[in-house]
Amino acid sequence: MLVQFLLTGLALGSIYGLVALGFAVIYKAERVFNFAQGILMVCGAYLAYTATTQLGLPFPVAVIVIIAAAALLGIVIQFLFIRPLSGQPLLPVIMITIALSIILKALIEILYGVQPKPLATSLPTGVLILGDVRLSQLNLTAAVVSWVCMGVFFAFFRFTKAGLLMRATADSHEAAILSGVNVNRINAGAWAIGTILAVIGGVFLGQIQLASTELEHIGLLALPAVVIGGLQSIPGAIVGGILVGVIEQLASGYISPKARDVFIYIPLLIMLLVRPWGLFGNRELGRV
Amino acid sequence: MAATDNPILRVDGLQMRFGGLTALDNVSFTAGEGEVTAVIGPNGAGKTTLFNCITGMYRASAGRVSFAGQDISGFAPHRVARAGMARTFQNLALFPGLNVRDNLLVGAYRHGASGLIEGAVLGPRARREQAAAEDRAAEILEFLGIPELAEAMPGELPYGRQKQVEFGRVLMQDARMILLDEPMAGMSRPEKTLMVALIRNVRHRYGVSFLVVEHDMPVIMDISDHIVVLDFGRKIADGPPAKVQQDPAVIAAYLGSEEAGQAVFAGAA
Amino acid sequence: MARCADGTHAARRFLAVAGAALSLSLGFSSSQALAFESPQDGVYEDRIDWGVTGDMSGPAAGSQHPWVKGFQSRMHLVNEKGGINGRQINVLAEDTRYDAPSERIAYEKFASQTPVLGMSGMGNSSAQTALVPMINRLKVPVVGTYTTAKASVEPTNPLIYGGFCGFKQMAQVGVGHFANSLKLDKPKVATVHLDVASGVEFNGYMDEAVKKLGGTNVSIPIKVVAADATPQVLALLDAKPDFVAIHGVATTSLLVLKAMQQYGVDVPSFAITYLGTPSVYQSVGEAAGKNYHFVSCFTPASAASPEAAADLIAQAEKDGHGALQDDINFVAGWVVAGLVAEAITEAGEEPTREKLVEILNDGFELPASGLSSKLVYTSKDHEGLKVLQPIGYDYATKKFKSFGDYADFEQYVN
Amino acid sequence: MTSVSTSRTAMPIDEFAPSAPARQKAAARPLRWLWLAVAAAVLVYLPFVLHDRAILGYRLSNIQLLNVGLAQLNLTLIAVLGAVSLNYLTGCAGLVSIGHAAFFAVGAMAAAATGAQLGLPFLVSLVAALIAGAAAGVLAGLPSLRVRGLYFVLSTMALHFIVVFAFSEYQYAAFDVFGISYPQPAIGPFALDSALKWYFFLLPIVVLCCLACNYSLKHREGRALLAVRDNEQAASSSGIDVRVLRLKAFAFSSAIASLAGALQAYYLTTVSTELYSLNLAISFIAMIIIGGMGSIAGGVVGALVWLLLPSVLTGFAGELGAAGGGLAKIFVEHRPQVVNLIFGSLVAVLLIFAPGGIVGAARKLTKLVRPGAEA
Repeated sequence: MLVQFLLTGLALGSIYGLVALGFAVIYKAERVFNFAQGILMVCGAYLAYTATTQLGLPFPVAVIVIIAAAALLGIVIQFLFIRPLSGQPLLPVIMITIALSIILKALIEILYGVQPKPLATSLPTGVLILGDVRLSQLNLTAAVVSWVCMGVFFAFFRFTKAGLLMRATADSHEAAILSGVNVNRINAGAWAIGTILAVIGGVFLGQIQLASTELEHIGLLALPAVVIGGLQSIPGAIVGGILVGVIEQLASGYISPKARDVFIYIPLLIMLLVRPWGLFGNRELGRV
Repeated sequence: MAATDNPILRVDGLQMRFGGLTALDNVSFTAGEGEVTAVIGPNGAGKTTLFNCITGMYRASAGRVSFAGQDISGFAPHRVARAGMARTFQNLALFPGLNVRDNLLVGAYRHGASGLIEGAVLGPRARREQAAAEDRAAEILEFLGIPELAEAMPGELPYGRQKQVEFGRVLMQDARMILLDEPMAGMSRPEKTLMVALIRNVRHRYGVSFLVVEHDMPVIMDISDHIVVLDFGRKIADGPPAKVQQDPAVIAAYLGSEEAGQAVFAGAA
Repeated sequence: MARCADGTHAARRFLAVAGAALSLSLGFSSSQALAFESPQDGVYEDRIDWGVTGDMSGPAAGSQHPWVKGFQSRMHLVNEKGGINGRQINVLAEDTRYDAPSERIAYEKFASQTPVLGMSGMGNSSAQTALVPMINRLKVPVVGTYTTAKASVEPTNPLIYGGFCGFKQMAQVGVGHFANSLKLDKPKVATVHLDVASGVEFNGYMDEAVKKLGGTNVSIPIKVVAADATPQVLALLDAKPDFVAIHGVATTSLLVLKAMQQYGVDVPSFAITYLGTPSVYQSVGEAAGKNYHFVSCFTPASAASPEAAADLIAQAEKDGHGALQDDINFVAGWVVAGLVAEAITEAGEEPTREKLVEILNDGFELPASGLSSKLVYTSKDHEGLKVLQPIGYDYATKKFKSFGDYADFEQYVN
Repeated sequence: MTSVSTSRTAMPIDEFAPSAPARQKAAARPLRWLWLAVAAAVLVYLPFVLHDRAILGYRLSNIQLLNVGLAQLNLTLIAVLGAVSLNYLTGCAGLVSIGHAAFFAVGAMAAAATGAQLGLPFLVSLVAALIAGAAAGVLAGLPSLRVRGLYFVLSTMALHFIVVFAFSEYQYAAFDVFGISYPQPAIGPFALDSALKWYFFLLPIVVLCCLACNYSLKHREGRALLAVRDNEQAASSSGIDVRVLRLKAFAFSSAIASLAGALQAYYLTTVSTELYSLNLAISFIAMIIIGGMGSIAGGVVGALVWLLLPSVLTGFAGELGAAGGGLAKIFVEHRPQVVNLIFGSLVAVLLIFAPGGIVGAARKLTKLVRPGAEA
């Protein structure tokens, strides 16, 4: 049973990790703590619904459309909501992401109605049996895709010019501005990437369940994930996501589903008190 | 009169390290009661670090600070303030959300004892303290010559005026010693003259001691009784202005060569 | 003065502005104000106001929104046919976001602010429980609740009338039917339920119903925002039940069904009424969905006889709710609106809240319509729709199918 | 510099001539009393207007009364307590918290333990809520000793989930699954059994709490809070113990929030754990953003807008009915969603174009119109 919980937690945690990764990218670039990450994920599920069910696109084309739309969404959000507030203190920036999530949720409900929509993508639905352990192929695919995305993402950061620029900008805004980097463009790029990652997570969660605005709450589990891992740290986000997935499974399996929140948030609180920079973050931040 | 006769502040072997960098290296000096002691030195000499160590903003790696007979090493800033030491900041530290009068009233904090709830229910002690502080603030604004600015927000004032407001807040603390971190920086000549007069006035009237970091040599030579010179975190000279001015090590530290250094101090001679 | 401390000035200014706005709006329409009619019970010369509350934008919107739409559609039809005694029925729908304070505001609004003859809905059992004292005080009858809280019907309240299948009957019919059709003596049952008030309540009724047959029931809670049901299904494997009862929202029940399939837990399952929507069946797929049923006192349009469902289908299409016509919640709203229309009709030419209560409390019956089982209110029992039937889904025809007649399942209810 | 006093202590008041602004203030006093009288009269008459749906015998339509009812007004008064106390904490003390709903839950729990379980009188359980809230506030503030900024915000969020969990365990263990039911509140023989009575019970509490917050900010430690918010270093070098003061502010603010929670629980007669969602906490933040951070008035205005605007919008949407064209049709069809959309957009627009909220914008406007007026 333990192995089962661990593996399922790992698979599920990979999706959280993916969403958390998107979150961390945005945070790293602009110091924006994005409470709209959950609803961006929901957007993914509905984009998939539009692309596959409403437009009837073949799956590979649908994937491209979804990713392009997500990138566009991220850029538009950054331009309309985030850029005007750059340099503002913490609360306004947090609040505008909350406002953004209210707006997006209302728009989704106006466009699609409040009933959840079933997704019909051609993702695998079978079961993989490994001894006693059974993993849904969908969860497994989600995990694999998450890891591929993370890999692509690392390669992007490490080996492409745009990725290098992003890293440099995240390290020092002033230096980047001085050396003539178009910081706005970099930030828009970060939002595009962050949104794409959230949207991919959303496609999987939508497929596991339904496309519904209630998925937002699941997406918000990326927040504790990213903090436990370390706000500044890309690997931290992924590890944090996996941890949250595993904790969720173990708490629900051995204690009660209701206990999940305390088992995520009590460690979070302890982490904040003892090691606020997270498992993988840098020490300099956040201490009195 | 020599500083050591009647020291109010005694700094003993103060050391401050940031990682591998030594910002203060075994600095010792004393400041006399009722005197103006200046700390000078080229940029990066560790003057502001010294201030921060004395006032508890930084916790020194080693060394002791005693103030008015009390060992204040390791005190948190508010305890240092309560012991009777006040300071200004290099880059101005006002409360932008509070108007000038309220900025001054914050300075009176250490003289009161009423709490949040007493204020909330208009308790007699809170009202008494408030009235006393308001009177004192009016007096100080008058003293500074800016009574008409009481209602102004600091952000609306020119830089020199803001420095005066900060000085006013420090005066509200009725401290025995005031630390001024570059009080003249960014000021026009007439403003500087006014500030010098203010410092003199306060010192003579109230017997307050000063510890001043300042770059304007003529001013320093003019107002100080005693000068401490730092370079690369080490004390390189210590004495009355006339002596320090002639010290070759000081002159070299300032401009690398004795001639150029002499030119710097010439104005003050 | 400190920005932060200067509250009174701005507050004063705000009051001044508010006062000005108020007087402006008064002056603007003072001429109309004189002629304004003010009927106490929401009955006007040409219309009757009727209130509906439901969660239209909150966590339960997925099921309560269709219910409100169903209610409105039925009333459109009533109005198109000339209304009731020459009056149109004007439905005032309030979104209560699954939130107790909003429900309170809406109820008081219906009492005096925009007075209504009566109201329906109230789909949050906690909010409903909280409102019972207020209902007793303000006396606006609640006819056709979307969910019936225990406090609303025990003891029988002359002002509150159920309009949905009760959790108790859902448990009884589900357990009775499966125990019978699977020929089980002492059935072993597992109940997967949300860890919220209604889930705990449903599980209690399951305990009761199973115990009556000498069987055992295992409670397996799940969180509303779960992303995975592996722990639940592992608990199921452990319990080895003969059949499973599912309480939840669409997303959680889907998770449970899919996880059951993944683990090859091939036992029949039945869900509470609220889950009877085609989208649940479509997303779960045929393999897992063929053995999954829900119990309901309502019949989805596709499982009903063409005559019975004709009006509903036509009106749903007309109102642009074509996609909802097979949603059990839409049907429920439709049926309750029919109940309301019938009650108003019987309350006579000049209906009042009092008359309405009298009609309903003295023994009121609606025969099974083909879209629901028969509804009975007596002075001692206001639950209303007590007979349910299990319903399944035929993937080939994409239609719901019932397993007989409501009368066949009456035996399980008491 | 000629008028400097020679004494080191403050001069007695009579020796000191009032400065020009002080004199102006004295002259403005009668007008101020007039305003206060008008405000009081409006506040006293308002509930009767909403109750009778008429002004001086003139019957008003629902939309003329902006679709607002007395129940809503009472709940708004309770929300004002929440918003004002959060603004005290966040706007004035500079501690951003998204755990404010948790204090409502604490108040409801304290009231449940004392009022529902022990059967103590209503007022006693309100006092218990105040005390429990203050204690919980100190606990919630403890992380502020170690972390700040975003990390502190997250600690309040963690706290929210932990408190809500405790609430649900308590509710399920000691009460019904449907929630905790509270006894009929009464002050001595006087039962609070109608919306009007509740209004006149709540109004003085709310006014007193607002005044208390306001006064505290104008005296020693309250002003010190503002100083800490604006510049922590300068504040501590003025002798302010930042850490202790923050804890005090937290206790003060959460005591009020907890009182509001107890009042809300009694007002609703039954509350269950679902009421205390993160959305509730977020709505308080939205209120102070809309109203304006850092002023008591901002909290009041924000709560009014947040609770009353939706019903105003809904009311107008109802009036719009079938009359309008395409956009109006969307509005009518998706009324709740459009209300949410307008709200989200309002918050976003205010954040971008008027960071001071409605109160801040109003102040700027008055400054433009009457440059000589008070800041």
